[in-house]
Amino acid sequence: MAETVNITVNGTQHSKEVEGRTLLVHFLRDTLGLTGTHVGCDTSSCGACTVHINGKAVKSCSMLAAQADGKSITTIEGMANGDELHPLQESFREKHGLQCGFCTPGMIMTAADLLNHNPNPSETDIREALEGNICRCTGYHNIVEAIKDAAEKMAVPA
Amino acid sequence: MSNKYIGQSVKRVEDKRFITGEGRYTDDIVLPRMVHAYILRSPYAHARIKSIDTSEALAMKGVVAIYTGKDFENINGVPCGWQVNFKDGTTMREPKHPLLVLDKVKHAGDGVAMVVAETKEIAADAAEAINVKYEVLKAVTNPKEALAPGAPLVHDEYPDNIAFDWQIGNDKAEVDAAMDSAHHITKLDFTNNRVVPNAMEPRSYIGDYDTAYDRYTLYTSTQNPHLIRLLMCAFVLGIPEHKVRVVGPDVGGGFGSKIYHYTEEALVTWAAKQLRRPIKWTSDRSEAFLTDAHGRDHVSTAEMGFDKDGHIVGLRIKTYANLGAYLSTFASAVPTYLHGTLLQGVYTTPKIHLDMTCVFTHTTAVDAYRGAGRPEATYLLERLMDVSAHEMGIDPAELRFKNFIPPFDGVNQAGYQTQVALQYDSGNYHAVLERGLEMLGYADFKEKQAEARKNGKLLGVGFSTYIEACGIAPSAVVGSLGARAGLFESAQVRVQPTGKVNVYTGSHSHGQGHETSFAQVVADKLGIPLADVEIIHGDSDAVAFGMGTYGSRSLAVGGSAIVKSIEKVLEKGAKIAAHKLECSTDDLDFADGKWTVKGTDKSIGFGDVALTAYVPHVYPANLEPGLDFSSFYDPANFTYPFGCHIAVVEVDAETGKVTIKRFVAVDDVGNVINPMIVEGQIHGGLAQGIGQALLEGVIYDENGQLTTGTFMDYAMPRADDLPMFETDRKTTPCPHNPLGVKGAGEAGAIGSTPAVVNAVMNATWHLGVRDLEMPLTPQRVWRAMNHK
Amino acid sequence: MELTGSHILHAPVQKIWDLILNPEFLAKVTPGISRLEQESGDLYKAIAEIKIGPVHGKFEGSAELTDKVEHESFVLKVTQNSKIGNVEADIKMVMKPTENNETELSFDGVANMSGLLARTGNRVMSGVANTLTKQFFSNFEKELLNY
Amino acid sequence: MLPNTVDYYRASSVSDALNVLKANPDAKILAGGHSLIPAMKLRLNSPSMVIDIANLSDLNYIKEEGGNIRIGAMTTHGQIAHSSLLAEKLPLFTETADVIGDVQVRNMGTIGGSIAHADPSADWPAALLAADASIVVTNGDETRSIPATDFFVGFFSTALEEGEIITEIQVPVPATGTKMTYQKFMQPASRFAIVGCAAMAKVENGVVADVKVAFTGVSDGPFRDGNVEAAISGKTTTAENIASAAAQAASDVNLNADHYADEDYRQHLARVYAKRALSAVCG
Repeated sequence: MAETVNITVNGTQHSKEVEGRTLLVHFLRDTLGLTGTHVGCDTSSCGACTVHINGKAVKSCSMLAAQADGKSITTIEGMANGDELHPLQESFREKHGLQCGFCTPGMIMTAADLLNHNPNPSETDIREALEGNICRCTGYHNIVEAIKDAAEKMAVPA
Repeated sequence: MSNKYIGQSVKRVEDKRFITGEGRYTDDIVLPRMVHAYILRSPYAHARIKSIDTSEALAMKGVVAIYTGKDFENINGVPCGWQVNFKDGTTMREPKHPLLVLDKVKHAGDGVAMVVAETKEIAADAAEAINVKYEVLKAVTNPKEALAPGAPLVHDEYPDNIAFDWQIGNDKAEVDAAMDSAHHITKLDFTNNRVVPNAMEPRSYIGDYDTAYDRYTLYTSTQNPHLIRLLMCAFVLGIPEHKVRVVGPDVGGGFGSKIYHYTEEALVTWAAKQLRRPIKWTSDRSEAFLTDAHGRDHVSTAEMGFDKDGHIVGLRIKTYANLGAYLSTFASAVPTYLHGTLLQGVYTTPKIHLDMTCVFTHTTAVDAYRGAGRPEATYLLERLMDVSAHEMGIDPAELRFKNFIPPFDGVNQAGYQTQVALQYDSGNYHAVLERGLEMLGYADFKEKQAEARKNGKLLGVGFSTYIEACGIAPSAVVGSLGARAGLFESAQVRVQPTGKVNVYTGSHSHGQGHETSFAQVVADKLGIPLADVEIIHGDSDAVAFGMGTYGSRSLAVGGSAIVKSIEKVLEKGAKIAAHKLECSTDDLDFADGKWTVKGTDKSIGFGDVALTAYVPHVYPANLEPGLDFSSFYDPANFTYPFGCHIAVVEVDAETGKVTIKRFVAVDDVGNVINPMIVEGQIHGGLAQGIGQALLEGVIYDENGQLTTGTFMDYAMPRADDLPMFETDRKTTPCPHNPLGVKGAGEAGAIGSTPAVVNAVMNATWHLGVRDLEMPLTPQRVWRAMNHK
Repeated sequence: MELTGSHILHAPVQKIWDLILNPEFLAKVTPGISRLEQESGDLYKAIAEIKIGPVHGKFEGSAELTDKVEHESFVLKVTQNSKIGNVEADIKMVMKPTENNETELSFDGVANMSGLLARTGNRVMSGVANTLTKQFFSNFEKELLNY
Repeated sequence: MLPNTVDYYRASSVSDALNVLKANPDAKILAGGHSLIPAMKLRLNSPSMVIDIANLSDLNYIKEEGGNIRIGAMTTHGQIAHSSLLAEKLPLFTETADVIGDVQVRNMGTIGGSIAHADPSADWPAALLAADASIVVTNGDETRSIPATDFFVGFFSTALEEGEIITEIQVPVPATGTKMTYQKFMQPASRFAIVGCAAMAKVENGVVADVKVAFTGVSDGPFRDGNVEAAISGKTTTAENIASAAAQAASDVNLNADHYADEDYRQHLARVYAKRALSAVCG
C-alpha cells in the first residue's frame, strides 16, 4: 500500500508516494537522489546512514520513510551553506579525518549532533559519541582530532 | 629543484566531494532502464542441489529473469591468478569456481540463483519464492580436521582436501641440525584468527551493454579495474577485452577484499547483454560476511632456537593455511610468496624452514587482507621473540637488539640476502626500536609497571619489530614464483596546451589519497601549481593499463611510473625550450617550472613550452608535436618498510578486559610524499591490527555456519576501543625507485597485532599466562588468568 | 544449539509413552508446532510457526520418530525449512519411571540452524533453547490434564 | 536487506492504535522501531502491518506526580538521558538511558518500545526492576498497572496481553539519600549487556537498607537477585560484606551463553558487577 509522505529535506519540502516498507535511507537515496547518505550494514550498527531528524542524529536505515512524515531532515548534502562548508566538514578535511569517505557523512552528522549539545567535548566524550559509527580506514584518531578542531572553531564566533 | 609539495602535509583534493556527500560510489550510480539483481545463496556449507524450482518466482510481477547454475554450465568460473606448485613440482589444484552453483554448494553463501527484477525489493521477494531442494552433507571448516582421513571432501575430485603443499628456506636437515644445537628452544602453537575485511562500502556492481557498439561496461567497487577486465574477459566470459570498459569509481575501502574478481562482476556483465538492460547488484552486509574473501586463518607450530648468548640459531615452522572452498584470485600467493618469504624478519636467523600445507574447507574463500601473509609471518616471529625473551630472562627489547640485521642503506652497503629468497633493499632496525623505547620511556615504564602491580593492576608492554615486502612487484621475480600476470604499473602524463596536466594512472585510490600525493609529485617535478594537476584513475577506457592498488604498491610502483613519464615530458620539453632559447639542451637547467640557460637570466616557462608543443610554429625539425607520454614501470625489487610498534595495555584483573593505554608506532616507510596521509594510513592499519588482536574473529559452527555474520556478533573496533596513537617516523630511502619510497598501507596492520598480544602476555605472565588464541576476548583472558 | 532438559511428569511411563506417540498430542506440546500430519509410519509432515522475540517465522518440514525402544526411549528427528533459514534437530527422549509411578522425561539433542538464523542468532540462542525447553514441559503438564 | 511488503498505519491516538490492532491481529506496534525494523529488514519478522505510535505526544512526557515519577511510553532514551528531573530524582534512569545502544538509537528508541520487546540483554529491565517500577498498560477498555517484577516473564516475553499497549512507566520517587547505579559489561559488537546490574540502596547508620539488585543479560529474562539483596540487607558497608553478598549473584538462574560469555564466565561477571554496583550504592 502506498503512503504519501510530506518531508522537508535540507529545507526543501517534498511530497512523495512511498511503499510502506520503504526505508528512509532508500527514500533519500533512490527517490530524492541524495546519495551522500550511505548504507554500510543491515543491522543498524555502522552509522553510515546517519541523518538528522528535527536536529537529532538518527540512523535512516532503521526507520521507514513513512515514519518521517511531517519531519524536517538534514542530510550531509544540507550541511554546507552554499560554498561555505560546515566547520565539521572543514575540520574533517584539515585533520585528515577521512580516507575512503564512505563513513564520513554519517560521522559528520553524528559529530554535529554531539556539538549541538556539548560544544566543548573531551576526547572521551567524542569517542563515546561515535559509538554508533564504524570507520574502517582512519583508526578514529584523526576523526577525534577533527571534531575537537571543529568544536574550537565553532566556539569562536566568526 | 626545490620541493614545494613533496614532503608536505597537503590537504587532500579528493575530500571536497566526500565531506559534502558528493562522492560517487557504484551504488550511487543510476543508469536508465536499470534493473536489480538479488542472489539467492546456499544456507548450507555443504549440500547437493537436488532441484531448483523457479516457476513461482518467475511469475511474480516485476521479475525480469532468473538464472541458475544450468545457465553457466559451459562458462568458466572465476580463476586464481597465481599458480603455485606442490613440493614435488606438480601444479596446484584449482577447482572451478562457478558463477552460480550447478550441483554442489561448498560454503554457506555459495550463489545458487540470480533474480533480476525491476526493483531490489521485488528481486528479494522473488528469491524467497525460489524452491531449492538440498541434500545436506557434512562440512569441515578447520584446516587440520579437513586433512584427517574420512573428512568430508570439499571437491570430490581432490580426495585429501589439499590444494597444494609448499616449502621455503634452508634445507630441512640443516634447520633440524641447527635446532638440535640450540641452547634454548621456544615452541608455540598458533592460530592466526580468520578475519573479515569489512570495507565500509559493500561490494557493488553494475553491468551494462551497449547494443549499438557491441560494448560492455562494468562499474565495480574494485581496487584494480584493468585486472578485473583481463580476468573476466579472458578467463571467464570469453568476450573481447577491447569491447569492455571497467570503471572503478569512488570505492569505499578495500583492504584487499576488493582486489579479487568476484562471480557477481561476471554475472551482471553477462546478464546485461542477455537482457539488454543495465543490472545493478549491491551486497548486503550479511552477504558480504559470507562472500567477501576473508583474511588470515593459519594454524601453525613454530619453534625458534637460540644459542646460550641469546642469538637465534634456527626457525622451524609447520603451518596449515585454510584457503576456504575455492581459490580466490591471490589466494595461493598469500600463504606462500607473501608469507614464507618474510620469515627472516629483521633478524639474522641463519637457518629457516617453513613447511606449508594449503587446505580446502567448507568456508568462504580466504585471500589477501591488509598485509596478506606478512602479518601472519610477523605474528609468529614477534610472539616467539617475546616469549623467548621471557623464558630466557632477557629483556625483549634487548633480545631484539642482539639479533637485528645491522643497518645497511642498499647503496654503500649491499642489500641483505635472506634465507627465504628475498633481498632486503635498505634498513635500519636499531633506529626504530631505539626511537620507540625513547617515546615509550621504557625505564620509567618498568617502574610504573612494578608500582601498578603492587596496586593490583595488570599493566603490560609488548613489542613488535616488523618488516614487510611492499611495492609489489618485480614481474620477472613474481613470474618465476607463479604469478599469472606482471605486476608493473603504467602512467600517462598528458600535458595540455595551457600547461595543465592530466595524469592517468593504473593505480586505484579507495581512500589512500592518490589524487593528492600523486599530484604533489607531478606538481613538484614539473614546477607547476598543484591545482594544475589532475589525477585520473579507475577507468579502463581512460587509462592505458593498470595493475591496481594493493600490497602498498601505489606510490612505489605507480608513482615511479609517473616519474618516468615526467622525465620523458621534461626531456622533450628541454628540446623545445632549447629551440626557443636558441641553445643546446645541455645548456639548460630545469627548475621551478622553467628552463633557464645556464649562467643567464634567459628562460622559458613550462606553460610556454607546452603551448609550443601543441602550436608548433617555431619548433625543432624532426620533433613530433604534442607533450604526452606513457610509461610502464616494473620495479627492480620489492620495497621493505619496517618499524617498531609498542603497546601498553591494562588488563582488568576481575573481568579479563584489555584496555589499550598507549600505542607507540615508529615506522620507516622510506621517503614520504605526504606525511599526513602516511600517518593516516598507519593509524588505520593499527586499528585493524589491534582489532584482530582483541576483537575480530570469525566463528564457524561445526556445520560450517558462519555464526559471526553481522556487525552484531563480529566486533569491529569502534572509537571508544582505541587510544590516540603516538607515531613517529624514521627515513631509510628505498635505493631502487626514483622517489625513494617504500609504501605505508599495510604497516600498521602488520606490526600492531603481536605488539598487543605480547603486551597482554606481559601483563599476565606472572599469573602463568603464556599464550592465547586471538582475539583476546575478556572471557579468554579471564580463563587463562584463572587457569580455567 | 544444544537442547537438554528433564522434568518429572505426573503420570506413569506407559501413559507418557502413549501420549508422546500421539501426533495430535505431540503437536500441542511441541513449541511452535501447529500441525502434524502422518505421512507414513512414524514420519509426519510438520508445520510450525515460531514467534520468539524479534523472530517470527513460518516453518515447514517433517518430524520423524526413530530408534524406538518401547516405554523407554526414542529419537525425534525434526527438519524445518523456512525463508529465514532451516532447522534440523535430533533429540533423544528418554522416559524413566520414578518411585511414585510418575515419569522422568529427559531429552538430549542438538538443533542445527542454517542461513540467516545461524548467522544472526548467536546472541540469543541459549535463551531460545531454554525457552523452548520450558515451553515444552509446561505445555506437556497442561495438556496431560486433558488426556 | 529490505523488509517484506508491509502496510503502514500512523495512529492518531492510543485508542485509534488499539482499534486498528484489534482489527489486524498480525500487526505490530511500531514505537521507535529500533528493535522491530532491523528484524523486518532481515525478514526475521514480516508483520502485515505496522502501527506507528511514536508520535503520540500524549505518550511522551517525564513528570513527577503524587510521589511517582511518570514517564510516557514514547519518551525516547535520549530524552530520559537528558532529563534534569530524572538526574535529580532518579539518576539510575539517566545513567541507564545513557548507555543504551548509541546516540542515534537513543534519539529514536523509546522506553515503551524497549520494554515491550523485552530483549533479555536490554538495559531498561534491570533498571525498572531495581527501581520498583510499574508498567501501565491498556487495551482501551481497561487500564492496569503491572509491577516490573510481574511484567518481565522471561525470554522476550512480558505480561502484556494481545491487544494491549504500554502507556506509561511509573517509579516511586526514591527516598532521600538513596543511591543508585547501573553498571554494564558490554558485548563489544552489539553493545548489548552481557551483564547489566542495576542497584539501589540506602545506608542508614552505616547499615544497608532498602537494597534492590537486578540483572539483565545474565539469564533468559531480567531478574531481581533476592540472594544478593538478602545477603547485604542490614549489614554494614564493609568491602567484605559487599564481596560476600556479591558472590551470591546469579546463583539459581538459567545462565545465558554465547561466543562472548559462557555460563561460568557470565556468572562470574554477574558477581563482579554486583560487587561494583553494591560498592557504588553502599558507599
